[in-house]
Amino acid sequence: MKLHLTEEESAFREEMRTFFTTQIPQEIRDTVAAGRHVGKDGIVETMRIMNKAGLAVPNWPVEWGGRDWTPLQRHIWHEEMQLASVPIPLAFNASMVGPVIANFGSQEVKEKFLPPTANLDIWWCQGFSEPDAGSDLASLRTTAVRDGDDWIVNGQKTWTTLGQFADWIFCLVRTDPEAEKKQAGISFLLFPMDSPGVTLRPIKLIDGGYEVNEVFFEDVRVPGENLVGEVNKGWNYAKFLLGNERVGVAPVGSTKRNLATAKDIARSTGQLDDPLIAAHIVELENELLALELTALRVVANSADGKPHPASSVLKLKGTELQQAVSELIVDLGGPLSLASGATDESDVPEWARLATPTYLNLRKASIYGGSNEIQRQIIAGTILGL
Amino acid sequence: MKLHLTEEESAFREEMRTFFTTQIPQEIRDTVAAGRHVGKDGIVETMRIMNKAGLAVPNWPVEWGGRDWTPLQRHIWHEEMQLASVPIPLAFNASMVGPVIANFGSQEVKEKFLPPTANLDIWWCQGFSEPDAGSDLASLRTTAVRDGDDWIVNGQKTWTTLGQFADWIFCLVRTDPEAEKKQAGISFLLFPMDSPGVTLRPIKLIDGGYEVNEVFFEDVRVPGENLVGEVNKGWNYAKFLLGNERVGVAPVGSTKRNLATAKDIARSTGQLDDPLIAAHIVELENELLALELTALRVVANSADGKPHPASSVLKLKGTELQQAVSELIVDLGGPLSLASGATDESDVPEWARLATPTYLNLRKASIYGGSNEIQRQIIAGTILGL
Amino acid sequence: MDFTLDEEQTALRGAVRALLKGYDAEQRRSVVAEDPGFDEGMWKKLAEMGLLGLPFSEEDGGMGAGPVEVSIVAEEIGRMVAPEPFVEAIVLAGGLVAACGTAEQRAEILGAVASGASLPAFAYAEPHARWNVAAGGVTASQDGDSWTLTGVKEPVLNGARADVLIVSARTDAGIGLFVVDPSTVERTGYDTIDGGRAARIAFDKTAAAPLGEAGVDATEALATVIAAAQIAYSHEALGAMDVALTMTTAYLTTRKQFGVTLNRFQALTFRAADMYTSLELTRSIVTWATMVLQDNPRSADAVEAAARAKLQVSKAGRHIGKEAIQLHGGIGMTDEYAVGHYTARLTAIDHLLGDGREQIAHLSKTLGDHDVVEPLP
Amino acid sequence: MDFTLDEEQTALRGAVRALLKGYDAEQRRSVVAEDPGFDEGMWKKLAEMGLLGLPFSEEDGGMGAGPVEVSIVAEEIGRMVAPEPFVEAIVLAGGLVAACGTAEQRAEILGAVASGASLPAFAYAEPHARWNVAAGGVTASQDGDSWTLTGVKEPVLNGARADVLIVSARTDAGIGLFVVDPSTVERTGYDTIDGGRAARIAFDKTAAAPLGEAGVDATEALATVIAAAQIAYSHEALGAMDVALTMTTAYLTTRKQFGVTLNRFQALTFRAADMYTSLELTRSIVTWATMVLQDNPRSADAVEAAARAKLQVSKAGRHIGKEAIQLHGGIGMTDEYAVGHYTARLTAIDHLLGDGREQIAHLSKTLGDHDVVEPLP
Repeated sequence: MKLHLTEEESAFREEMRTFFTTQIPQEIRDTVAAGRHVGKDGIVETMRIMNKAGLAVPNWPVEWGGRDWTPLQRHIWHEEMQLASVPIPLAFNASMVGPVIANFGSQEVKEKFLPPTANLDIWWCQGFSEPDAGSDLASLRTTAVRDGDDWIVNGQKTWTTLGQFADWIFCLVRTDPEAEKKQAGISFLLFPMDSPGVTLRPIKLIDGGYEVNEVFFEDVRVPGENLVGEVNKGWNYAKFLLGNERVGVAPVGSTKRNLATAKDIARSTGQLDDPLIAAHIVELENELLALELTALRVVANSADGKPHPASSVLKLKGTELQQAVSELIVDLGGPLSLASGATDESDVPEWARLATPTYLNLRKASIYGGSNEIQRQIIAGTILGL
Repeated sequence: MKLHLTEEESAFREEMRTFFTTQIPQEIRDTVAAGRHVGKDGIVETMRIMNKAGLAVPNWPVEWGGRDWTPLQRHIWHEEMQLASVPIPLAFNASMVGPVIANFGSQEVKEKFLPPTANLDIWWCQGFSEPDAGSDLASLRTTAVRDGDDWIVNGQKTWTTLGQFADWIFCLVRTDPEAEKKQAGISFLLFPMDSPGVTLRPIKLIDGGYEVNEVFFEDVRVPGENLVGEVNKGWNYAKFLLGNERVGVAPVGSTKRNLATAKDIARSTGQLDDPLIAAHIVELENELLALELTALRVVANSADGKPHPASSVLKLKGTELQQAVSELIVDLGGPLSLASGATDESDVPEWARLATPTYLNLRKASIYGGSNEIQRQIIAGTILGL
Repeated sequence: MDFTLDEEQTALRGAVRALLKGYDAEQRRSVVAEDPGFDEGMWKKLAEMGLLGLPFSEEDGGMGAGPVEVSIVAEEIGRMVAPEPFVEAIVLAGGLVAACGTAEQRAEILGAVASGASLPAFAYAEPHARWNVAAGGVTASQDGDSWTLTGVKEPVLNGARADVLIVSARTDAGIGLFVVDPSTVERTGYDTIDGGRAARIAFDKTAAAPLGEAGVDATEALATVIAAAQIAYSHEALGAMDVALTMTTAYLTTRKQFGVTLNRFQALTFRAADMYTSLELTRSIVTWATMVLQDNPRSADAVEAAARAKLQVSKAGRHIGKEAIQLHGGIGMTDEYAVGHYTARLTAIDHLLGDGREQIAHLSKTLGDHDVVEPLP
Repeated sequence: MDFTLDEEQTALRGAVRALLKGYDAEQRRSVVAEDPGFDEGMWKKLAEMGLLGLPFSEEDGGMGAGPVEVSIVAEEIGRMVAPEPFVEAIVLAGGLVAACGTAEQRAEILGAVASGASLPAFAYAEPHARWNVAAGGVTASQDGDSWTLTGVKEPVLNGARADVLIVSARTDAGIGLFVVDPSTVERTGYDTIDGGRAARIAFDKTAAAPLGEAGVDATEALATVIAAAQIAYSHEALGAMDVALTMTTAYLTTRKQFGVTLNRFQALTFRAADMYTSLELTRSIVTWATMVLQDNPRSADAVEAAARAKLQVSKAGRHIGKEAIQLHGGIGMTDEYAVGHYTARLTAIDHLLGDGREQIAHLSKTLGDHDVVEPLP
């Protein structure tokens, strides 16, 4: 056992910290730190700066821009990014479709898509969930039918996050409706969002913002070359994609930053002297420490490249703490936290105006990306053998 | 809506309060108040005093000693008894076998058993649970086979509370093993614990005490006249018995008393000035108030004599609060709460010595008598239609 | 002791429920999208039913009804998350006028309020004061018989729409309450998270008339009116929780995943059972608080009962509000589906007039004064 | 950063586990039924393996091992709820002698402790002091070079069996530590709830030798030794939680109700998943605290890390201890079945050297001093 980082690891952390705090525009970082939406341009600008420095897609194969880092290095990179309030590389590109293409795509597909994906020249969105296939993803109904070399896609996707910004979509479609198991007969298709027959309808969320969408497909023609890997093997790629990312499953760094912000607020409003508030912050800090250490343990034990089953613990507890910190900030705001629509003319500070929308928005954290019920099922089944 | 008791109800409450605080020996009430075991003699003495005054079995038919009270009167009787630290009438007699005999027994059985049952001349125990039939009571295996007019009983019961004091047992036995549904083919038998072939083995619990037992039956001969009601209808009587008692499902009065004791302890040890302790007590007091008011609502709505489905809420929350108060007292004891075996020579006060055994013993509250999982199932199924 | 409504009260409930029936999620969405954030037509209808004058005495132009009747209206509004500001305008702002105003003020203001002609708002919150209703952010100055106010109140619920403002301010005597003509102040309105409206209101030597006798400390009167409003909010929250649970159980019995409806998943149904438990405990304590208030509206008992109700509402509202969304899954996150509106409103109510932690702090002060909490007087 | 054991440490774990293997529920029951509440033969075996001298320097007759090795032994003891007082006697009482004793005292006392010949006990608790280790219940008086103690310590773990007592007492300098010959005091022994033993010990002008230099305030040295004991207790608790969960999942997969094994009930399996989450979070923070202690055993960092570990252990121990019994149902309530022993021991550990609430109060004092909690130095 050893508490310290090695000299190399410390140097690496310093390098990351310096990069993120000096190379990413202050304005973008201030926006993230304040809890405002950074917008498409800020995300694109950040990812391009990182890509130029070789820091956008370290998890990819080296030939496509990856860095062959240790899991701990990847963890440090991810944490320092969050602690510096840097928007993380777009997950749809960096963690989802990129690794799938790099692992399963043809050489042609790789060459065509990987460089623009790493540089966010293509903004991808994910076409997985459907209205009747939420947690039960494999029961999806969107079909793709052969027409010569092409595929004709019909159906509907939903919960397509940031689809309104997307250039392309990666999509699970049913290509063999006769397959015996619902997991078989699914394929993984890529196509532009401006293909004829694609319609997007933004869904307003309970915080008043727009980040998910419904996407409708009506006879969308997709060239055969846009199929990733083999036909009817899409479920394997989806499973790879969903299990791929064990670094950053739990938003530790950003929650730490938010909790520090909450403590600052409590201090500046005199509430840190309230023993109940102080006790609550102590408890949250401790649970967050336990979570971060668990993430470090998982990272240390994932050298074989397979997702550690305890990733589910990270997702479960990580989202709970993320939500709890946002709730604390609403409480610190008290009656001010109602004033979500106030502008800078208001005497209500920005943090209080954003508090309740953020709290409500984060209810999604325990639903999307494998709900916490699914995580409990994985723990009970895979780890505990129940 | 009306907050106040009627004049009659107030007078009734006063009458009960006076009776319990003047007619039950102080020593017995002190023992209960201190959280010590009152023992068989104290329970018998108390119940006989109450029976003499017509207060032992108010829920029975009037001709057998019942009082035809309103549900609110029964509630007041029950609460005042607990607040005065009076041991409640033995449940096996007063709430379980008594009402079953009174409702389903023959005139002969009634005459033979009801008077000594009300006076605790017979101490009853319950033979329901079996090693492989816990929450799933109906899968019981103890058999009774006809032999002339008699029944021959073989099998095993467990969790037989206070069986070590019992004179008689009321027992569910399988009389028709061929019945299609497991609930059919069960009968309700009565027999003395000193019948040849009955063996009792006390089970030590985790608090070090003895209150439950295993009871073994080997060719126990039971006269046919000791069968209650009809043969093979025992499950109906058991359901009646289990659903019979809606007053006192939640131990509100005793938990209130214990919480007041905890507050006294906190005050006298200086811990009431600790804001975290004070906050915790405030929360417990509030939840207990909500529980008591819910009990009053249930009482008010149960005029038709059927168990109110919200009884499950009372059991669920009532046992949770009972456990929470016992946990608080352990915390107030701090390191003293380890000293469970100390005697009066010790400087550790009695409440601290009893704290952890009581806490551990009360883990049973959410298991016995229909576990809290069963209560949630009832709420989800019966009330919410899920 | 009796927890049930009498016939008239039951009829009132039925009438309010029928009136609000049209308030489905879509209707609500279109109403809250436009200023003033509620339906002026509906407000008129509430006035026509006599609901806007419900708690005021008949001589003040009201119906002379009690806390139980008020609670019925609040609960029905909560059931529909109707955006009409019944508690804010009638129970709180109107309640203050009724409690503290001179006969003249009562007649002038409350008559117009009851008829729906005038919407009152109580300006009490200050940006740095949390739930302190007169922390010093607005001060009152006296010059002979004239008073002026200076400072900022924010957020003032319905402050931009209000026709008359009741304002709390520091005076030499303690807390003073004043009546201010909204046309004489600077008002900046905006949306609140629950679909309502609030405003920043700046007073700059603004002329103000003392509510009631001048120079009197209103601390005690405020406490009892706030208690009445806390209890009414608690009923509004109770109605919202009830429907949020109903929506959730309905969803669980219809939505399919993995080939079966969700109510086949025991872990989910047990959580619904826990929501029901929270709801029933809340119903008990909130109803009780109403009876305590009815018994003696101007008592310390009522203030304590209100704190107890609000504490339980804070806990249960969070529990039920969160679980209702979680058990719905993704659909619960959308503005199109109503369940999120309930959660948003529950969150707002929690943070009005003191959240759970604030009630704990309040109740901690008197914790040592009693042996047990006795619900029956 | 590295959370794994090296080869030697893994071998140590294997050896301790093998030694304790025979400690099933029945063996434990018969051992704790008789004084001294642990197995003297097993204690000898632990000594023979060198475990009783593990943390002491080689010149003091020990093995010179660090906190990681200590944690391994504590965790294995926790896994078996073995009643041998390793943390109490070796880490706490022995640790104080190692930290504060003169070279002579260390050689004399620790050699005998390491060989199993002498069982030390630390008498610190006082009936009215909660976790204050020298609240004034025992005071020390000096007369020339001679010291005497007067007052009562209780409960003193293993106080009746102990061969040498280390006693904390108020002195003019602050807290003093003293060595007392048990044969000179009045000891009243009894059972504790976790199967162990404790005693009331009365001092009446009892001769006592200062541990280390006389008249020095031991507050700081005590804090760091207590931190080491808190961390060792945390490992003991961790081992107990781990096995309690394993027993529970094993029961769920074998026990049938309603015709199927209990693991078919989703509500139960989800609760087991939550137990696992508690366990893993605890494992992380407790292991980290050990590394902090190893890094600098005499630091404020170690004291804070110990408080953090103990806070998490308090919460997780309650959670897992309660759920383990509940998910077992009736059988979990019985003394014959081991799971209740785990819950009892977890409850005891929680209330030794400060429960969760006490750690929160401690950590609240320095809450404002840092921006975020950084696990890496």
